[in-house]
Amino acid sequence: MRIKRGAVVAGTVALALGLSACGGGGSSSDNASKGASGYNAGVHGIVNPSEKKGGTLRFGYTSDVDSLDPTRIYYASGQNFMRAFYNRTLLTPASKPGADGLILEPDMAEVLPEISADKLTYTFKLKKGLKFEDGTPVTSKDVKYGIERSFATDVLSGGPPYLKDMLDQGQNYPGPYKDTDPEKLGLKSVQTPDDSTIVFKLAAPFSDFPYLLVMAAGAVPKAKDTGEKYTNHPVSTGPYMVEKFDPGKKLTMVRNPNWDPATDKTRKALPDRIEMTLQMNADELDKQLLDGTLDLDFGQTGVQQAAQAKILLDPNLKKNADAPNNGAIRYAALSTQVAPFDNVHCRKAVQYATDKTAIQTARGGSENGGDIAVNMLPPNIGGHDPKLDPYNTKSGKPQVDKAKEELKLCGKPNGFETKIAVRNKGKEPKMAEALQQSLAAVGIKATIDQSDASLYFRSTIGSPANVHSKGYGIMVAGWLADFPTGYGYLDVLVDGRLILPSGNNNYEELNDPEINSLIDQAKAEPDAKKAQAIWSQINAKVMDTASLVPFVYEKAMNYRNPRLTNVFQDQYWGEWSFGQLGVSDGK
Amino acid sequence: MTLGPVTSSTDLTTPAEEEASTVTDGKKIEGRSLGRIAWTRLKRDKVALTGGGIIIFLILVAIFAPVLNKLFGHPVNEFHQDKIDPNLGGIPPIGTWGGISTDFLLGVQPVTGRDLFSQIIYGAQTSLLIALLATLLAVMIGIVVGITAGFFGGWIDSLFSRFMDLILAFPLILFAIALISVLPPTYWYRVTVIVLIIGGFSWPYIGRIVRGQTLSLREREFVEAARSIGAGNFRIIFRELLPNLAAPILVYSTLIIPTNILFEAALSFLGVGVPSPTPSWGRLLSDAVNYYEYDPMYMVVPGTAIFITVLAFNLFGDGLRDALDPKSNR
Amino acid sequence: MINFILRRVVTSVVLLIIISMVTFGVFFMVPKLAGTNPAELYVGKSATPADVAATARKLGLDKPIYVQYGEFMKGLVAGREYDNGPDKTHCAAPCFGYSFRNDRPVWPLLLDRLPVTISLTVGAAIIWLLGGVLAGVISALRRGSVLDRIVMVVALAGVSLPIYFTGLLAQLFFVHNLHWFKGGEYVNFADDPFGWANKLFLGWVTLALLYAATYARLTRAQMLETVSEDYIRTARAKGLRERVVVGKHAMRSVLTPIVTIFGLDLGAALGGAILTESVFSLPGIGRLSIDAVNTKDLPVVLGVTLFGAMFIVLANFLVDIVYAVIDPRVRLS
Amino acid sequence: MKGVDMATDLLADGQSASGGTARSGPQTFLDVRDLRIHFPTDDGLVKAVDGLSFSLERGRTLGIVGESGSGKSVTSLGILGLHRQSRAKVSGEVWLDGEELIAASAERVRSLRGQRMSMIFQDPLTAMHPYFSVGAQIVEAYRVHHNVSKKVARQHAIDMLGRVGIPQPAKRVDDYPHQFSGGMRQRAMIAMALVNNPELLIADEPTTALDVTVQAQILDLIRDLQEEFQSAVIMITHDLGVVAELADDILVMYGGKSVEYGAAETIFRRPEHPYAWGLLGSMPRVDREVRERLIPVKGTPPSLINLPSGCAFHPRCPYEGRNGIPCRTQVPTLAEGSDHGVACHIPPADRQRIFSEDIAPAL
Amino acid sequence: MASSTQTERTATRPATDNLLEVSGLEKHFPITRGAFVRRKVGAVHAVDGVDFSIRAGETLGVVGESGCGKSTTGRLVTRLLEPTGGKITFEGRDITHLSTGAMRDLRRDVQMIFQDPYSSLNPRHTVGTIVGAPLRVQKIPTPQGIKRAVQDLLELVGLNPEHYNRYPHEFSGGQRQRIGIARALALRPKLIVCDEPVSALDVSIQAQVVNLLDDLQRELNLTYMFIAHDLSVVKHISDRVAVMYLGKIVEIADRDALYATPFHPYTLALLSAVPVPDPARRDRAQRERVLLTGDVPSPIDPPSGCRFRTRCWKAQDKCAQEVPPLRELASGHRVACHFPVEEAERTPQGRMAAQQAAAEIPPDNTAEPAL
Repeated sequence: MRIKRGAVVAGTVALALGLSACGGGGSSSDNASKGASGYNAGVHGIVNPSEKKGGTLRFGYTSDVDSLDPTRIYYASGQNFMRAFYNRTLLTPASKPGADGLILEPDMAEVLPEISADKLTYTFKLKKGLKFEDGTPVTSKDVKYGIERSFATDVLSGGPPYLKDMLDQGQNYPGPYKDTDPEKLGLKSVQTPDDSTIVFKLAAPFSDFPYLLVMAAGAVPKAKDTGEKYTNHPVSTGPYMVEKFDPGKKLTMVRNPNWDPATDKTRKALPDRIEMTLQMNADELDKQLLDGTLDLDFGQTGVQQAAQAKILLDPNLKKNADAPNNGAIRYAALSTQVAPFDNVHCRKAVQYATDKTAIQTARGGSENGGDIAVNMLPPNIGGHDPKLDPYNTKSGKPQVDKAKEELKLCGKPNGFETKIAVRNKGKEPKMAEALQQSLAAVGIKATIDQSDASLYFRSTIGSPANVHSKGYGIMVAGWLADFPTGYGYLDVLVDGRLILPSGNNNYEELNDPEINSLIDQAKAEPDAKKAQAIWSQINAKVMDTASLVPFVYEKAMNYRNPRLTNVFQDQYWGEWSFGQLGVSDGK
Repeated sequence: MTLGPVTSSTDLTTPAEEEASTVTDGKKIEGRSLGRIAWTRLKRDKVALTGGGIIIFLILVAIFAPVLNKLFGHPVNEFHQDKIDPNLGGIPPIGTWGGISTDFLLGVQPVTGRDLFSQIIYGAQTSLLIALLATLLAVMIGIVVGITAGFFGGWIDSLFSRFMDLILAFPLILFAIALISVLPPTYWYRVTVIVLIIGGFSWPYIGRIVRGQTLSLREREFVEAARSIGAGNFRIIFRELLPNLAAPILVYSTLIIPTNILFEAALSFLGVGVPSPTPSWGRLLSDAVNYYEYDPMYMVVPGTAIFITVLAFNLFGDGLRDALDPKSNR
Repeated sequence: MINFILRRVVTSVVLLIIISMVTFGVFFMVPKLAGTNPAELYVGKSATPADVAATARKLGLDKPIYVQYGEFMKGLVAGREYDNGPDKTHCAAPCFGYSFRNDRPVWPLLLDRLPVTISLTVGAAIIWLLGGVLAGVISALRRGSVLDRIVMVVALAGVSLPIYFTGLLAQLFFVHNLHWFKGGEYVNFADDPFGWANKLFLGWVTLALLYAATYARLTRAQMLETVSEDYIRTARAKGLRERVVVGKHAMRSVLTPIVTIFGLDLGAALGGAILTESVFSLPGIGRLSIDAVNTKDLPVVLGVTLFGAMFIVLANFLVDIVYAVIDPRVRLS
Repeated sequence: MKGVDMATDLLADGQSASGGTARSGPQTFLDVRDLRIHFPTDDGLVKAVDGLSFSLERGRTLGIVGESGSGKSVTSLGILGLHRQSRAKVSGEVWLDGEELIAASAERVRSLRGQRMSMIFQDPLTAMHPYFSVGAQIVEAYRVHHNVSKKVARQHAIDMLGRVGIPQPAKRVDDYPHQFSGGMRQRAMIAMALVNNPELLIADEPTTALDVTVQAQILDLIRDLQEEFQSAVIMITHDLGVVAELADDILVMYGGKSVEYGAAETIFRRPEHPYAWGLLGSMPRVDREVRERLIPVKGTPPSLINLPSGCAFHPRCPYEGRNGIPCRTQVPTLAEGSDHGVACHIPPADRQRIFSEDIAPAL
Repeated sequence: MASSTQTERTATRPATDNLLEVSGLEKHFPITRGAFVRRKVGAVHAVDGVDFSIRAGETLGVVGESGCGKSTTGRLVTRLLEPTGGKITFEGRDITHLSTGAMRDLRRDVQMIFQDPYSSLNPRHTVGTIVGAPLRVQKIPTPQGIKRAVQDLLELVGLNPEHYNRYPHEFSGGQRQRIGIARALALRPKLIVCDEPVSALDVSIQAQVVNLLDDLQRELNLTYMFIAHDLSVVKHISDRVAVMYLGKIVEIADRDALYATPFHPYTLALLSAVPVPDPARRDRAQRERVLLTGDVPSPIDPPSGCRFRTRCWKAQDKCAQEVPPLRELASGHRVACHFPVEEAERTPQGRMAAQQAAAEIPPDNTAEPAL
């Protein structure tokens, strides 16, 4: 189960364009040019570096793609995919191994934007020679139109909401389809003084703004916009274009003759064709990966447990697998508003009692499941501190005695009853069962309340009123940053001012003035390093409240076909960088 | 005794003599009810008795699951990390045959290391509970609708018969998974909904049989006889018809139980059964799909449990039918 | 005859309308009763209540249920338009609804999957009909023999074996251990007949095993009942050979109910052999429905359910007609 | 008559191909000797027919009378070899025109069935296949013994239907049995039985299911056809009136055995078995003055599994044990060879006296 | 045995001669069609205007071929069926459309014996339950307990009272019919409708039951309506006999008169068809037989005028146009025929003559020419 990248509500503090190294992820690899091999080689370096062109890159996927419409794509692998092959944006991550991959570089933009002194105006100049797949030139109006489409949530649902939140600025812009402007370019906060210039006007400074542009659609030609059906054939600006999209079955892409490599320094565009088989049975997909029929899993969520065992037991297979941290964390939120978790000691009892190893196993073990998490900032986010372990859970073993002590302090020496909310999908129920078992050992009787996955985050635990009425003390959740900054990651989870009636992310309803003010400081801090330090501090404070129980920093073990070239983990997405891949045998 | 057959009113005054030949010994004259005859017949049917024995055994297992589990198992849902290799994600469990040992009689579940024995015996609880409740519901609706349709006939019969057609025309599994999946997956919600759905869709099988039987019974003269002595509909239905319907109802109830067990297991298999951690055979099986290549025992154990249970009910039901209705040649 | 058919057509249509009402009602009422808004299923997690309302409006979910139903039925008969933003999608009749998850009308989705389901069920049906009837006849004619007992034990075991267990066992042995079959993705008959058969074979056999068991028991019972009929005695009294007595006179009577049940079973199976398709990962109607259920794609769920019901009702209809044709006692007037 | 000639030809063929034992003794057309038909059941051995002997000449009609369970229908099926080997144990001898049938191969008996001997059943609705047209069933009966085309057989069937009195036979030949009325069905059944000009026709309760007016028609028909075809007819019935209408000889069965046998005239005028007296006494008669009381046989017919010892009739017999006769211990035998056989321990003289003095006046 | 209450109740009987009077009785069973909306497309005219009366203490025999409506008439009289038209008077009281509650009392006086001794007894009840049911349902006081009362009844019909706890399947057909009789007697009824009570029994048993009915009538002062298709049994037991054809009574008379001098051609045909159990007389009987042609027409669409005309050798135009009324031709001998059988016609020669006479004016023969 892939979690969507979290929502960020418009911030008010401008951050400097910290586009240099963000730290935390280690330095850029030296062995990139030499190439690496073996298990996890793709995590640490580039596997099979090559510039060989030709052949067909074959993806497989267990469900249908969410959409091919760039306005609607939200899943990480979808973002990774569209950016790699057909949707260019103003800025893009550098697609390099290691921390270098976190750096944003100009893509359709000529250079990095010009930012006004008040940090409210971002001006981009487009490169020359950008063309759509039909040969028509890409103009700044197409870029604006693409952004405007994300306002039409009644037609194009599901995409990232950031730009809409940030750029509407009280206009209540309904999206281009209901736009009264004859050119359908009625959004006031974005201006296109000429065909190669686009100007964004913010209401308040926000230094992470460039990241938002990375997530958005690039350019959409109004003439070719078919609304909801645009997914069937998104007009490409990248090296490939859709040849045939048969929803639920197959997607094939071929080279886009109107893509000019000269305008693009990010993408390698090695294969001649890209194919993706959709709606595959998960085990079948693994089987085809292992026998070389497929090259890689589009979902990048890791192989199934059966295949995992097979891979780990066979060194020949194991050397072709990578199990990187993909930037997600699995954790539980303890509601500070539901008794007895309104008492910090009761929360701490859970921190101590949790058997993180069992949960880790339920997620697939140390390789495919993840590393035991000791605090809430995962390794790929700046500010991560592996030594921050206030409850001494590095070993993953429960500490029954300590938990019982906390229970006494909480006034519940014999434990208490509570409810665990969990989605009824995938590995989630087993995690909850593991948690339930370890809590039972200290006398906490937890009943598991499974609920429908599709509404879980939105209405079940995403609605504090529902949490209170159902009495959910413990809520099993997962989180993956939309963009790799402390703000992009932690803010919505702990900012007490962002508790929403529905679609809430601060499930534990933590509203600590101290933490809130630290967040304000971090947002106001233009220096990235300093900001990271503050996020570190916030993280520690959050852990002290014991309202969030980190389980694992997720790892997903993916199998790469040995014929794949240029395989490496792109830290920005937590996945292999799709745009760099090639096939060695030219088939 | 007079010589000639011209005995004045022998027929009227003395009991018919033929009894002398049939009741020779001094045994107390006591009627052998059809039920007892059926029981005698059933006692001879070793296969059916075996089925019945297994059913009783299973029901006892389900009832005494906590006791049995104390004796031979481990707390249900207790994790045994030492029985699996967490580095491999717990597949397959440590040891041969899915980790079967004297300590873990049926092996352990991969990933969690839970005791499969306790999962199976508690799963029996779930399976039997749902199947029996659903059957009970189906039988009750079936009897009411079947008797009403068959007894009153006319437009009521048309209406109810069409209604039964209607229900039988529903693509049941599809409808069930779709319906269950939109409802909240909490334990009681699910159990209730599953029972309602299985019962609510399987009653027409009973209903049709009861209707058919009622239709034919209604034409039997003893119903008219009852009416002719002044019995009302109520008495006719309850005193005259129901005792005669008991046998087919019993037989077909026994025979829809296995269907319902399979159906419950199928729903669990498709992920819309009772929610975890409540043990359920179907869910164990659907879980086992992920590992069967590496841990086939995990699939074989719950699969066999379902198979044996269903087979036992089928054997018993078949035998019961033969015993209660010797004319049926099955 | 015409009159009879017309009347059955009317009955079937009425039946379908009622089924559609019930199904429609259930799928659009139950979420409401359960306190969830179906529109929420179509919007992202971060959508605002206004977005939800807008989506509900667009999907027509804000209208009273009877209006929604009316629109649905109109679409079924005459087709309807769906708002795709700047464009409209015309969903031609029979419009079973529009899948917003797939951005396609439901009907072509169904048609896409239908060949798989037909391949699976028709193949299996041939096996189960031939196998089941043959086994039942042999068993009845050798009543009480060892052969009879074996057949009946196997049949009873067959009906007691869940398909999701036999299917998995079959795959374990024949695909993973013995490598007799490839597994792999479904291929069209036209593309690769051998691959097609290879992929379907285990599905055919497991599905057929279940039904064949039922048919064997049914055939045996029917046969035993029939051979004790007076007209069979008459046939013998005419001096007919036993082969003719059984093969012609008895079989004619035995097959009549079998044909009826076969029609209904086939109809039900065509409506979605969900378990088999799910076990053997065949992308048929059944899989479509499971996927739709998992993604909460209610229009598809509704469409598949109605489609399945349509098959059953159609089968009922055809069976009635066939029955009237093969049983001269049924009056057609 | 063409049909008869054809049948005779085939008959000669059949005999030459026959594997049957050569016949010894007097050349009666049908000779049944010590026929025993027993059915093993869970509850015990059912001795449905137990040592039955009789003979019948061509052109004669034998009436077999008895109450339900007396074994009369079982006898008829036994003669035709219609009992399943696995179910029934059949022993004794059945000689049909010099050929023994019980020991003959099943295939041989089959080839005779429907051709030289055929049968009319009680309920024509259940005895005809509901899914085949009447014509098809007759055609089939003809073609199984005659190698002719369907067209010829069909014409023959139409002729046959016409001969049994079905109006517009060419039209009705394609009707299904359910489209016929009860009487017509029985006529069709008779047409089917007679289509091969059989020499032995067994009519098993042919009129029981019919109304009295139709019964009269059918009885007439059987009689006319017998005269035409000169077949031997066995008429099985429980209705003394029906036998009296047709039979030349009468066999009274009780408990699987023959208790009295003789010419019809004899059985009705001078019956000697107490059971026959009982039957006559039980019968209300439309042709006589009304009696004050009927004179029934007391008790009920015996169970065929547990036949009373000695004379099976003794528990119901008012004369049982009279003058020390061993009714309870010894099985009375039917005098063989005589024209009038009575299986009773009462000395013949006593029997005749009791009948003429006590019984006859009350009838 | 007959208790004193019986005599008392007999004494209170109103002073009318006829226990039961039936006039213009009709029963039409509608034929409906349609799966959802049922519409009537016709009706089976099972009983179509029947008049007769039964005097207290007598036995009225009702004969006719299957489907002539005799059983339906019996069920109408016992009010197991609701009449479509006409009037039934029992002891001077109109019971045609009695309500369910009022019917309960009627049940005590009018009882029924059924044809099939197998289907008329509930196989799941013991004899005690079956015979005791009327007492329980009608809440008849039984001073010595129901069991004793039932055992008395069993003894009355010649069954072993100790078989109280046995089930019907343990009895033979004749014994079962006795159980049925005991049940009918339990309420000490005045009128018993016997619907083919002996036709399912073997000859020897049939006689036992007929005798039993005879004895009971004498002893308990019962009135019978005896329905049967067997003319011999009816002749034996009845005081008067009614002959039915296609839902109508065609002839009704004292037993001896009817059997000796039938006036209706149908009665004549019926009587002549009865096989005579006397081989000596068979040739003559066969010669004298009146063979009917054709089948009984469908009661859904009965012939116009006289219903028998389609099979009658005497039928003329008038028969198709006018329904013959049931008129009295001799004392107590009523016949529904335009051209009653004359003395000469009782011989075949005479019939030939009549037939030829009728042939000159051919009747409107609408019936299917069959047989």
